[in-house]
Amino acid sequence: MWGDAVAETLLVGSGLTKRYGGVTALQDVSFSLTAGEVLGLVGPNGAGKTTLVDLISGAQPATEGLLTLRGQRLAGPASRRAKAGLARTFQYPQLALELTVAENLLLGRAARRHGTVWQMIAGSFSGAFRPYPPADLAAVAAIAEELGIDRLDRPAGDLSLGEQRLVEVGRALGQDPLVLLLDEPFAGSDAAGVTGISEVVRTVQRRGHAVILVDHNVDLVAGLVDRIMLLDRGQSVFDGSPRECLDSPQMQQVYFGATDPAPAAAPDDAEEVPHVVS
Amino acid sequence: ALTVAGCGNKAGNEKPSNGTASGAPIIIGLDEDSTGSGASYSTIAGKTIRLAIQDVNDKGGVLGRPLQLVVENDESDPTKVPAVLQKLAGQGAKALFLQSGSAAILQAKSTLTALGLPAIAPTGVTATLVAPPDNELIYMLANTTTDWAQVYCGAFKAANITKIGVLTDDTTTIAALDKALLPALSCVQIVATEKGAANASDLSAQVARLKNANPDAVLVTSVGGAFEVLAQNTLGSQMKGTKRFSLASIGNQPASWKLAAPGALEGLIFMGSINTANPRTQALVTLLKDKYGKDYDITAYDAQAWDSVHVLKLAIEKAGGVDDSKKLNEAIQSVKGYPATFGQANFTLSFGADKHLGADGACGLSLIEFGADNKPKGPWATFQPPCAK
Amino acid sequence: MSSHELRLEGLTVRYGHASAVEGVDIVAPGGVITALVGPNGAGKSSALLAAYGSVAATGRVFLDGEDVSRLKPAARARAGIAVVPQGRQLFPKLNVADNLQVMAELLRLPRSAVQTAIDRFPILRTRMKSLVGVLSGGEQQMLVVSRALMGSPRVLLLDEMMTGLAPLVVQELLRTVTQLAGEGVAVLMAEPALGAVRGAVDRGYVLVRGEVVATREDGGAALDGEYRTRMGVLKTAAH
Amino acid sequence: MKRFPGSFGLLGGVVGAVLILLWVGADGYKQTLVTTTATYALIALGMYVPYLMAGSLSMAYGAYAGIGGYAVGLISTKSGLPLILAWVAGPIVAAAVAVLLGLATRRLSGFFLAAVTLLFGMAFTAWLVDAEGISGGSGGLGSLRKLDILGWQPSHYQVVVGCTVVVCVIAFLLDRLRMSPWGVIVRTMRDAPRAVEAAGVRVPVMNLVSLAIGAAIAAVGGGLFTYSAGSVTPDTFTLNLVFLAIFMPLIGGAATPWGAVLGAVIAVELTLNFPAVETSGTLILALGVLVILLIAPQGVIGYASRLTKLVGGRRG
Amino acid sequence: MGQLQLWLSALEMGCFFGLLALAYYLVLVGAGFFNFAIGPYAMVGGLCTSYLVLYEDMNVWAAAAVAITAAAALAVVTELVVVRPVQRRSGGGELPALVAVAAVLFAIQQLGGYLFGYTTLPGQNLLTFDPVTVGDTVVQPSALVLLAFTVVAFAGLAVWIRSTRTGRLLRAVGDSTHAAGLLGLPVNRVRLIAFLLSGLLAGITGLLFAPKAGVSSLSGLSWALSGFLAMVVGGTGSVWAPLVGGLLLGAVEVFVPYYFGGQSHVYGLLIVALLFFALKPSGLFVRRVRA
Ligand SMILES: Nc1ncnc2c1ncn2[C@@H]1O[C@H](COP(=O)(O)OP(=O)(O)OP(=O)(O)O)[C@@H](O)[C@H]1O
Ligand SMILES: Nc1ncnc2c1ncn2[C@@H]1O[C@H](COP(=O)(O)OP(=O)(O)OP(=O)(O)O)[C@@H](O)[C@H]1O
Ligand SMILES: [Mg+2]
Ligand SMILES: [Mg+2]
Repeated sequence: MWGDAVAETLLVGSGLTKRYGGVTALQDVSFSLTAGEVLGLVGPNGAGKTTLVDLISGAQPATEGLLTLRGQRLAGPASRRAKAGLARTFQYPQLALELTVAENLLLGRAARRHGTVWQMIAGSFSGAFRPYPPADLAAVAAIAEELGIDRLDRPAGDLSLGEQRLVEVGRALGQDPLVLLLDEPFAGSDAAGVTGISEVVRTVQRRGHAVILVDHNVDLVAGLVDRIMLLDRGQSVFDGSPRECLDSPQMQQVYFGATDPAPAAAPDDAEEVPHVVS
Repeated sequence: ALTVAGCGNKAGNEKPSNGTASGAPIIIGLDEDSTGSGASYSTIAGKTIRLAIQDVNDKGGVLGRPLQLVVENDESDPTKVPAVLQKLAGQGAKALFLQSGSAAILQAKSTLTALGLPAIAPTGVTATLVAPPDNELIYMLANTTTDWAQVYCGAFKAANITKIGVLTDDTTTIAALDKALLPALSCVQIVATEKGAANASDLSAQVARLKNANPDAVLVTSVGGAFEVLAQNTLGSQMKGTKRFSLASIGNQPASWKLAAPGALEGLIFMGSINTANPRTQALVTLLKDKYGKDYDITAYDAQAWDSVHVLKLAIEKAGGVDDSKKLNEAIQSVKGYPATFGQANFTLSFGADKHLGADGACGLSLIEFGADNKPKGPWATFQPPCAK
Repeated sequence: MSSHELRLEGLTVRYGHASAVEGVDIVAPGGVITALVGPNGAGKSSALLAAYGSVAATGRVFLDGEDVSRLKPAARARAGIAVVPQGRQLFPKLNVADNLQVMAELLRLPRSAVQTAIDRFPILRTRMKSLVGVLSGGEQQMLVVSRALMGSPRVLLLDEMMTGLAPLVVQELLRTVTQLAGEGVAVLMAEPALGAVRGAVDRGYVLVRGEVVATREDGGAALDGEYRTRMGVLKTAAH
Repeated sequence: MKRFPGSFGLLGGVVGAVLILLWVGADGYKQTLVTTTATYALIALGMYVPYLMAGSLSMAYGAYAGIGGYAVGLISTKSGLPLILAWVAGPIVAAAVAVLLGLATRRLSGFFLAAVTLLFGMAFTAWLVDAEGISGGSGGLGSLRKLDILGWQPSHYQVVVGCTVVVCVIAFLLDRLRMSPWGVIVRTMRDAPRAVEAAGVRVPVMNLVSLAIGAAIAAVGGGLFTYSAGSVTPDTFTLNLVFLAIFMPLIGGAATPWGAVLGAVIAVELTLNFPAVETSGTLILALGVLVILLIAPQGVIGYASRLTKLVGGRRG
Repeated sequence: MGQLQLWLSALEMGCFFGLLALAYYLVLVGAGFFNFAIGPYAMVGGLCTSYLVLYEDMNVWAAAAVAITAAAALAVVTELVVVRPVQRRSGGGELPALVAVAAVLFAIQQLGGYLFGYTTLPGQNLLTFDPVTVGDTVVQPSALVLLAFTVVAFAGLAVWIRSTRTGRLLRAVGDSTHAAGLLGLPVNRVRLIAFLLSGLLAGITGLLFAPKAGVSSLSGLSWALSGFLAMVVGGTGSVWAPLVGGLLLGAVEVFVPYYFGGQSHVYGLLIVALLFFALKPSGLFVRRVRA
């Protein structure tokens, strides 16, 4: 509607808190994400980044806090939130190792068709009589192409860890999400993988959807995102543009180490890597 | 270690030979559970069936022809029964002995009808085995539960028992038996009925409930084996002084007496069928002792297996052969007044179109009491079933 | 101060029929940091694990000139080969201390070694009794690293050691590794892209589809440049 | 193969079925072997979706087969409805029971589920004995009517043929289901349930659906057995049968539903038709399973396809 | 109240279930694997002893030694000849090995029947002393011995698992066989120890429990199921979990029939299980980690 003029607010989280017994992993974190926005989430190890992704995606229930997606309250099990438009990757790949790469990619697509009980039941009949929906196969092929995944008929268990991460991203993309949550997708990726994943982020952004990107490769993150939120010990300590963030004292203090300046070759590296192979 | 333990329990399983009989053999099928859950009791009768057939063959066979046994094992698994019976029929069996768990025998009935072969369940105790549907071709020897009820009632009256508690196992065999027996015990009030798993390791809760109900006597109905002994052990220690009654199986399973705690069976009264005053029983005892040694304890299973073979022999002779199974079936139904090897001296078996249970009257039964050595010490002095004939 | 050396000769790793590493020769001398770079699936992890002995391989592995190819992983570990494997090769339902203790026992180290290893990262000390499976990804990686640095290794096999670690920690670790190398330890690190570690690397190999396609002795930047050109070339060649 | 998924298995299945039917001929014993095999195969196929695809081991299959059996028994003896309806009613009731049981155990997985469903199977048998009025009590139901489908009364041989057809059709459909997106979801649930949840499928609900499908198929098998054996009792489908059904897919090969069918054929062959008179069928089967698993841990089909790949690989 | 007898029964059953569950637990912790052949090992321990005493006139202790050795040997054979090769050949898949041990279960049961007969044999008492009388309840010697053994076995194994080198290795290997193998921990030896110990434990347990209700070749399956239930109820989070699970199950087996009537014991068990698992879907003790 008028979303063209004023970017629509997609995902809003307020007062998100997670405690495990005595450990507070996340403390009163709030954020908001507009359509077409990419939010970077950085912070030292154990800061609560994965926990935040878990709370948003519904992998774990929040101790306190509220989430809304397009103004609707976002709650309940992960599957319901996925149906509402969330997709995520896991910091450690969660693939079905005995299934082929193609089948793992297909999961993202397939789930869209089998979200409700009735679709599940209907799917069991249609699946028996008409196994392959051509549309899904085409979508999977396109995703594999975009990410540079080849030999789709290998069992996922035969892949190297870096390759598995890529498949994980492809699966999430297959869900065509409103909000894509990527938990350290660049960890262990080679240049081609970095290009592919960056491309994915851009694609989602182009569609007018949003991305939350968690990674320790700040240079890459800074090159891709519109905004960075810095988490430290479960709290949001900074939220602003990438440039501001990289220069901020908080960032220097909690992330790069107070004494060290930001790593030398930062920005040009971020630009450079994705272009190497393209 | 395992080889040291090599085994004596396979003895008696060898195939009967043709003996002195010549002629074309008459093939009889035996569906025996030799390795499954019914193996512990099925094999007792199976052994004696073989012995009886050997004996028949040694004495010239039937119509001059030897009886030849073909055996298959259904492991008391009802889903295997149809195939096993078909297989026996395929090997040329003209009549069958069903010596397996009662669920398996129940499952066999409709297959028998389909095959058209007559069959005897030598040691069957459940009336459902020979009740409709599909009962045209199946026979059983022992007394019905109705007869048992009569005997128990007489006993309860003689011993001044008005309230009993019942302890029962959870097998389908016993469920069927209880269904017929308990309502027929209208002479007493059943104050509690407790059930335990057939493979239970503990029955103290059930016994405690029985004790709370304060009955004059307890009747244990079970397929025997470990359950029965566990029940008697527990009753013996926790309800000392309460009279105990049981069905036939405890008497038929000498191996299980050893399971009982010292003196735990003392005073237990069971529905025996072996009466050493019966001259035919005496003859069988001699034969069995010759074969298996002095210490062999004869059981009703032995006698019933023996009689089954002889009833079948009679029927084949009457039918003049086995080629016409319908005729053979009718011949079985025409067996009347066969003097049985179990029961009292004048106890007989008769069959008919509507009488698939051989026993004539209650003379096949007698109440036997266990002694302090956990062995049957003899007829119970207080009451014995009247034997009219 | 002695300088150590790891040498792999004709190393080949096969999974079923597929070959992951095909007859590579790699030397990691002491005193410097040697890198093994290559795209995902090139066979870096396979080569490193084969050097440690935990995947079946043909070819020979020499530690300080001595053939250790016949030794089992435990024996190689005791001989001084330490590994930071890729992925979470931890025991999630054991606590932090026990995870280290298991390794200490494998290496026959005294109990104090566990304390030293825990002290390498302050976070680990505070989580000493936590089950490893509840730690964050980076915290787990710290544990893997400090487990590898237990005892006094002669050779360090570091498979994407910096994965999931924050820059602060990475800098700290690079300093440690450089220092160890300076003490004569042979360091072989596998990376799919040199990125942040580029400055620390002295020499290295480019591994593509299981084969070494280039060797550079003139520093990390040169190696990285070589790798990028190679990958660019490969990519265009494929088109 | 891509153009017509599942055709390879179907071809094998049909060829096998035809060979078996030719071998059987008019021999009553062999016919019974086939109906028994079909029963086992259907129960194993019933376990295929929830157990081998989704990884949830339910041990209540004796009960599901029993429901199918009692459907035949009850419709036959206590109603005038066409008997064929039993194969509609039985599977539906079995599926409904599976769903109810699944709801009660929805938070359970793996062996916890196995434990509870095991108890359910035992309770169901006890209930059949107790519910005299419905189930005919311990004696079960017998004297069943013969099928009469719009005036056509199939002969015993035709029933045997029908059994094999039903098994082949179900195995074929399951094979295609396995390869479909639906199958991908279900198979992913076993190793990566979190990924399935995150993709938008409610894992517990999907589990219920797969349990229901399995129960329905097993009920078809129970019905077939009851019809061809002519009676059903509370003890007809025992725990032993459930274990058999767990063995079968692994013997044949867990990678495809046809493995379950092949496993059933081998299991029946080993327990019933093995020429070792009077020995324990269970023992022979157990040893057979061990030998097969040691030689071919992927089952016979897995082994065969490895061999063909090897041979093909040499040639290629 | 006279309920002391019931509590005693519950305790005795509970100890038995708990010990079987502990045998499961050992293999589960050390090899990450449910070994259903635990029941048959226990059966061999009991049945072989009785057979040797009754039919071979052996001394009880000698017979017990033979039987326990046989049970332990069976456990070792299970690992060496069945589980390890099957797991290796199936690429570490869980299912084939599980099915293989189920087959082992049936094979041992049938072999037991073949060797020792299909009838139930009375259990043999290792120690014979006069039953102890407490009020109007009688405690059989066998129950006391079982109780004492339970205490010793659990306390011993708890210490062993928690604080010894091998115990720690055991936990590590069972937790992640892959990581253990990768690092070079002695996976095979540790697994063998786990199997051996569980076989010993099961053998002794079967032997000590047999006097209660006898033992037959088919006891294996039902014991395997009882131990499995106890294990599942307890959970896997602690060495004591099997004991707690066993005691709970023992109490249920005794008190459900007592309060709800012996007619309904199967239903009672099912309902209790449903309620219990609705509250504790992973048993009582769990070690929760992130997936
Ligand atoms: N267990 C396995 N079975 C079969 N193939 C495997 C297995 N592990 C790895 N491979 C294959 O071997 C090749 C090399 O894998 P490896 O893990 O050594 O790569 P890598 O260079 O470490 O990649 P990455 O950067 O992604 O970690 C890859 O093609 C991979 O698909
Ligand atoms: N189940 C749990 N029990 C106790 N503590 C937990 C649990 N889960 C997470 N934590 C703690 O919460 C904190 C936040 O963890 P989280 O995984 O969110 O960190 P992160 O920011 O993703 O770190 P990394 O960059 O290392 O992945 C960590 O210190 C972790 O140990
Ligand atoms: Mg994280
Ligand atoms: Mg790698």
